[in-house]
Amino acid sequence: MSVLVDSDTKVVVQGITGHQGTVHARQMLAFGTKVVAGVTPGKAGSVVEGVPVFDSVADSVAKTGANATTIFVPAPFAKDALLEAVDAGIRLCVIVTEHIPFHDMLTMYHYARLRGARIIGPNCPGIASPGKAKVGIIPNVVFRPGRVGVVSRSGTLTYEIVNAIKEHGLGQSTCLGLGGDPVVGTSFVDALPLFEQDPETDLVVMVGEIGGTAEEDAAEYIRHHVRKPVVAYVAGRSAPPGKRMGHAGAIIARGKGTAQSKLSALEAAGATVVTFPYEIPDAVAQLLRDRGTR
Amino acid sequence: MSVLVDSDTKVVVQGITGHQGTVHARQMLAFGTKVVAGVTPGKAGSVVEGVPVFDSVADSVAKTGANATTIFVPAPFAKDALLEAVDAGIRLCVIVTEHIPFHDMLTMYHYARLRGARIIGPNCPGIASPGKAKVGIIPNVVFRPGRVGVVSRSGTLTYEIVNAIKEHGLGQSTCLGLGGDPVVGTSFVDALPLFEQDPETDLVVMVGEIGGTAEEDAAEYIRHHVRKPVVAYVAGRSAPPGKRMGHAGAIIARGKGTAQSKLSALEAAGATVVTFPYEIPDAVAQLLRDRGTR
Amino acid sequence: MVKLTEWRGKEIFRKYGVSLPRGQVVRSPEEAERAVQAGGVPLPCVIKAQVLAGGRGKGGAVRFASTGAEAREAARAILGLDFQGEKVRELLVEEKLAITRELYVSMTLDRSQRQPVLMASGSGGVEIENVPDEQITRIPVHPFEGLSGFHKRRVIRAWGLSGPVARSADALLDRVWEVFQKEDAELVEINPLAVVGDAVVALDAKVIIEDDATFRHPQYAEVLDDRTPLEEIAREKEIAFVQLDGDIGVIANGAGITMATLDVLQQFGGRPGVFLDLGGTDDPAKVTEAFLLMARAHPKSVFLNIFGGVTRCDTVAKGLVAAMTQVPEGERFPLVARIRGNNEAEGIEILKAAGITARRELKESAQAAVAAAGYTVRDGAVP
Amino acid sequence: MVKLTEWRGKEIFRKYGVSLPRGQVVRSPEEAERAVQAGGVPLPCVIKAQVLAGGRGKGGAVRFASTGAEAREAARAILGLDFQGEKVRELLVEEKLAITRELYVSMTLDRSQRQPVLMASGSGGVEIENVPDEQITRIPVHPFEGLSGFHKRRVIRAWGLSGPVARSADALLDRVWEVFQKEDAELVEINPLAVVGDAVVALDAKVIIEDDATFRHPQYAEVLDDRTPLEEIAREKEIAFVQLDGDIGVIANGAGITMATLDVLQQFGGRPGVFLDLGGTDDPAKVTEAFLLMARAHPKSVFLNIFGGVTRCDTVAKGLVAAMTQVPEGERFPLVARIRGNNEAEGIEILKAAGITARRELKESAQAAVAAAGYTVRDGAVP
Repeated sequence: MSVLVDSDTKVVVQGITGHQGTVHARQMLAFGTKVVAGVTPGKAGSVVEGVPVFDSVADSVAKTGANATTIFVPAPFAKDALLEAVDAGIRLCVIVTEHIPFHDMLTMYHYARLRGARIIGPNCPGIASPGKAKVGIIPNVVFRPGRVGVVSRSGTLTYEIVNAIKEHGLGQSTCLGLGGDPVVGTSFVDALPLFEQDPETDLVVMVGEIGGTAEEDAAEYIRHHVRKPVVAYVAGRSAPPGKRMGHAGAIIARGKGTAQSKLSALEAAGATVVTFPYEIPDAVAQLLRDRGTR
Repeated sequence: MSVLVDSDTKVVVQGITGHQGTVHARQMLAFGTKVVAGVTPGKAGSVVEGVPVFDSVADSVAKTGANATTIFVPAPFAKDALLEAVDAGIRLCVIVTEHIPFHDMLTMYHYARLRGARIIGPNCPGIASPGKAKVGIIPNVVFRPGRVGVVSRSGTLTYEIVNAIKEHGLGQSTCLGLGGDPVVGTSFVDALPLFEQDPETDLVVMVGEIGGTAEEDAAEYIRHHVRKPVVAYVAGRSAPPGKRMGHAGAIIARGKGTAQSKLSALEAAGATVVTFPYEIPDAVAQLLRDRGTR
Repeated sequence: MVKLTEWRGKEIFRKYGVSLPRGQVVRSPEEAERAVQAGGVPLPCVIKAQVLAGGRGKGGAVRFASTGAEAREAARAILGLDFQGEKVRELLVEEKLAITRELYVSMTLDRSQRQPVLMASGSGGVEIENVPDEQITRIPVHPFEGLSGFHKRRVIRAWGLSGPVARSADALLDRVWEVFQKEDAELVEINPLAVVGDAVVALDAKVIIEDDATFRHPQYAEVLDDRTPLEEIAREKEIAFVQLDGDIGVIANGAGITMATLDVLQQFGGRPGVFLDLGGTDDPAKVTEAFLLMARAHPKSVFLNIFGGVTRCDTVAKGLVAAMTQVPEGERFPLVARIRGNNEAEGIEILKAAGITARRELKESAQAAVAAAGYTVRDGAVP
Repeated sequence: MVKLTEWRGKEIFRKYGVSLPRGQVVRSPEEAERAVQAGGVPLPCVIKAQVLAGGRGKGGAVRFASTGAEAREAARAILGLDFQGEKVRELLVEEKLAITRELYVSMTLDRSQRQPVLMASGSGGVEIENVPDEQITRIPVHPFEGLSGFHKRRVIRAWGLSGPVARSADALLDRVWEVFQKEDAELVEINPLAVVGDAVVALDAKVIIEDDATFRHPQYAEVLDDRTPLEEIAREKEIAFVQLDGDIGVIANGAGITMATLDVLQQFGGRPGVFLDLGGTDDPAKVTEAFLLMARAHPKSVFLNIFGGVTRCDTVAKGLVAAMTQVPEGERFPLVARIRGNNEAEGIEILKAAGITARRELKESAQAAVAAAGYTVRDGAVP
């Protein structure tokens, strides 16, 4: 299979009757995803975009065999929604909701881990494998099946880059948007082994941001464990220290987490580091050619 | 190796400067166990029974490579002691302390599980493998190396039975006392696979008590997964319902957990059920003979 | 296990904000009359015996009254009862509410899963054991996660509630969880939980606090429960001591070995009367105390069954010999002693010097204890 | 990120029972004098600017006084300061305690480990960045387990405390954990934590509350911090808006793409002045509002860089066209628009009808925006 999702992925949409939930249920269906159920407490029996709605995740799992979820419910209720999904036996939980307090996410992360479930996000675009399934909100138009893996902390920037890869005549195996919050369910270090082991991925594009040490941690992992070529880009070279740049994750604190520290670490780990996002497709194509000729 | 302990087991004694801690450190040493450290906050630098004392488990692990602990600290502090051991990287934690509130044990159990550590107990005699190591308080005199595994919810009754096995001319591979509290770190269902997989164990003696459903759960497990012969005894056939019999675990509530329900379940699962403890050695010997002749 | 009577459970509920009927604890017929006449408790009212046993309604321990005089008479009738072995000493006088539905809810421990479990049913007001399984919703609640919205929604759906009463039920469930956690409860049970207008109201309260947690809740250590006076003394001395129906005393060390001893005694026709678990001790004085306590229960014979571990055989022997000299004339009993294990030889020697012959085999010892109590020794074969 | 000034942090500390010097917030020299003369704050005292920046001591924003007149003069001197861009409007007047030692303690989040981390050092009273790593004890605290005795013992040992002051420190650490958890803090820092007699006292307080948790703590949503007035308006409209030093405005959708756009602009010689992240929206009115807000910041040029996902290109185009008609004469700006992604063609069409040419390439668009702001376009090569 591809990374984390494939054509056996059966998706629940938690918050399907909300505007975002409905829109993205439709988009996931259009992508070819098996969206098998929606959940909104008190709305059991309705149908949204042809998808049956249940009162609880447990009911939806019992009736449809769902094994993944996308969470669109508002931040104050997201923790409950995630715990519900995990307790119902869901093992892949994509949390699209933004503005979830990190104290809540700490509980959510460790609880999911205790129960053997994986969280992607929160505040993330989710995951998609062209031709197979999409769990999340990445626009359908950017994809084309291929052998480039993309893993990113950004949202829209990821779409831009994935699209650029497509326009360059290449395609993607799996694209995974981790979200840029301070506490994420899946980090680069968690995601890289999945791409490294995925037989359908030849090369990984990694899109980082300033703030935190996720890219430095990833560099350490790449150095020791990743044999596939990695193209790395980090946004925020020009950001002044201490200013909040939208994501809570994008704060430079105490001289750590700067673009420079991340870029140096990735370069030293053997990744091909590019300075601007529009340089990514060429770098990818070049590495694939090099690999082909070896 | 034998079950859970062997000659590489290096034991810390938490609460070594207390009376019980000192007595049992001495006994463990006499058994041949590698008791490498004691821990009592504020007593770093002392030596008890030739064993160096540290302020914290983390210090003791750093200095001695300890990988197991016995906890003798009083009940109100036992939770802290266990969390400390788990955070210090200890993976086998025998809790001898009795009267730990089960609400504390719930946290302790799930925290240990989250971190990949195993608890035996609380309120338990611990584990011993003759000729290798003892982590706990089972009297040294009852042992003799052999191939009978013993797993029990009782304390003294276990010593009695283990001793009877010895006096019958047989010996034990590993003897594991689980403790009889409502929430235990290791239950029959957790322990049976260890004995089933242990190449040094030919047969398992299981000693249960009334109360709870641990024996019924064990029967279910035995039916599906245990191929080695099991001799089962359950104490409390004569206990009146609703009366407290020392252990909080030994309460008959709502018609479940009776001796009869346990004995029937074990019998139906293929275990050799005996009525009185003094019948165990003969039953064991007989089964070993049968096995030998097959 | 600290079992609280209804009114004590409701005092805890009140502290946590659970809705309750107005009520008052009374200890005499006159007090009952004053409770309704002074207006603290509106009429009509219900008068309930404050005992721990269940089935009070069927057993005549719950009555209704519409006047002060009726309340007095009802109280008088109930205060006279000996309810399943418990003397009725306290009554709860409560307003009688206009009830729409009766529900059931409880929070307890699922030992196998090592998780608290919330149980709920739309069939309240009857013994939960008699409710069919499919009418009971069982929801495990992970201790790290606590009671979450989705748990509560499941219960409220099972109860078939919506609107304002559903919100009241949601708040009630949070309170149940809080009591369970913060008070170190083994059981929090409300049966029935009544729907009264737009709210749910706890008509009954069954709360059991864990003994072992009383170091955090010293107030519960003082609460009387169903212990006998001797059991109470034993508790203070930290000796596990339970009085049973028979007349042979058993002193052993450890719950398992004590139970096994009772089993064997019974099998040979004896009727065990006192269960005394020495536990782990190496203090002969504690053993002496245990023997003196046993003597006060007037057993026909006593079977001492020790396997020495933490509790060494010589410790027990010393304590026993000391006790024998202190037992008052009228409280002496025939003794059968079996001691094995750690320091067995020393223990046997000490007993021998005091004229007591120690035995080795459990079976023969049990038969001797049965005979010493005056029973005919039955065959030990299991029927 | 709601950064609280010292006195607000201390108000929280007081609520949780942390020991503090006696003190009072004042806003004028006269108030400062009264604070010490009325006896609320004993002399000698310390007078501290209530600003968010660090290094107040070295920067002259902390002064001492032994008389009321001195307090007034010190307050006057500090109130005049513009401290690292912050106007000093509030002062904290506090008693000066007899300090034995200065310690450091903080609780914050370790993102990589997904755990809170307790940091402690015996070297307090200096910027923690300047304390050598080996003098800092870092203790991860699992969120399920919370702060336990063994964590606290480690810190107290690192501080070298024992006896009554160790007990005071133990209690303080519990309070720090409580504030961190219950107030949804990103940071709780006490530097210095002073040893005063047998107790530890928080001489300073740095508390940062998480923005996203203000739904649980509405009181913090009102607290002023270091936002500019336009940033404050943006916050109310839920637009991510940050003012920087330059003069080119950037409107993009998503933090990553916005940062990438700034990077590219800077590389070609432009100086980004406003960062405006539309986020995910499909409401043209919100886009219009964002543009009007941008206009009020008077950028020399604006670079609109959209990749349509949740935010569709046509939505942005509609909002932009509506805004263009509403921007007041004096606030108009040259616009470079690049739109790609969902509904790209529709968006381009709408812009075209309004006379705006949309571009496709990031590089060329950035160069155009730099030129439109009047800068010389530099080579984009990285040095």
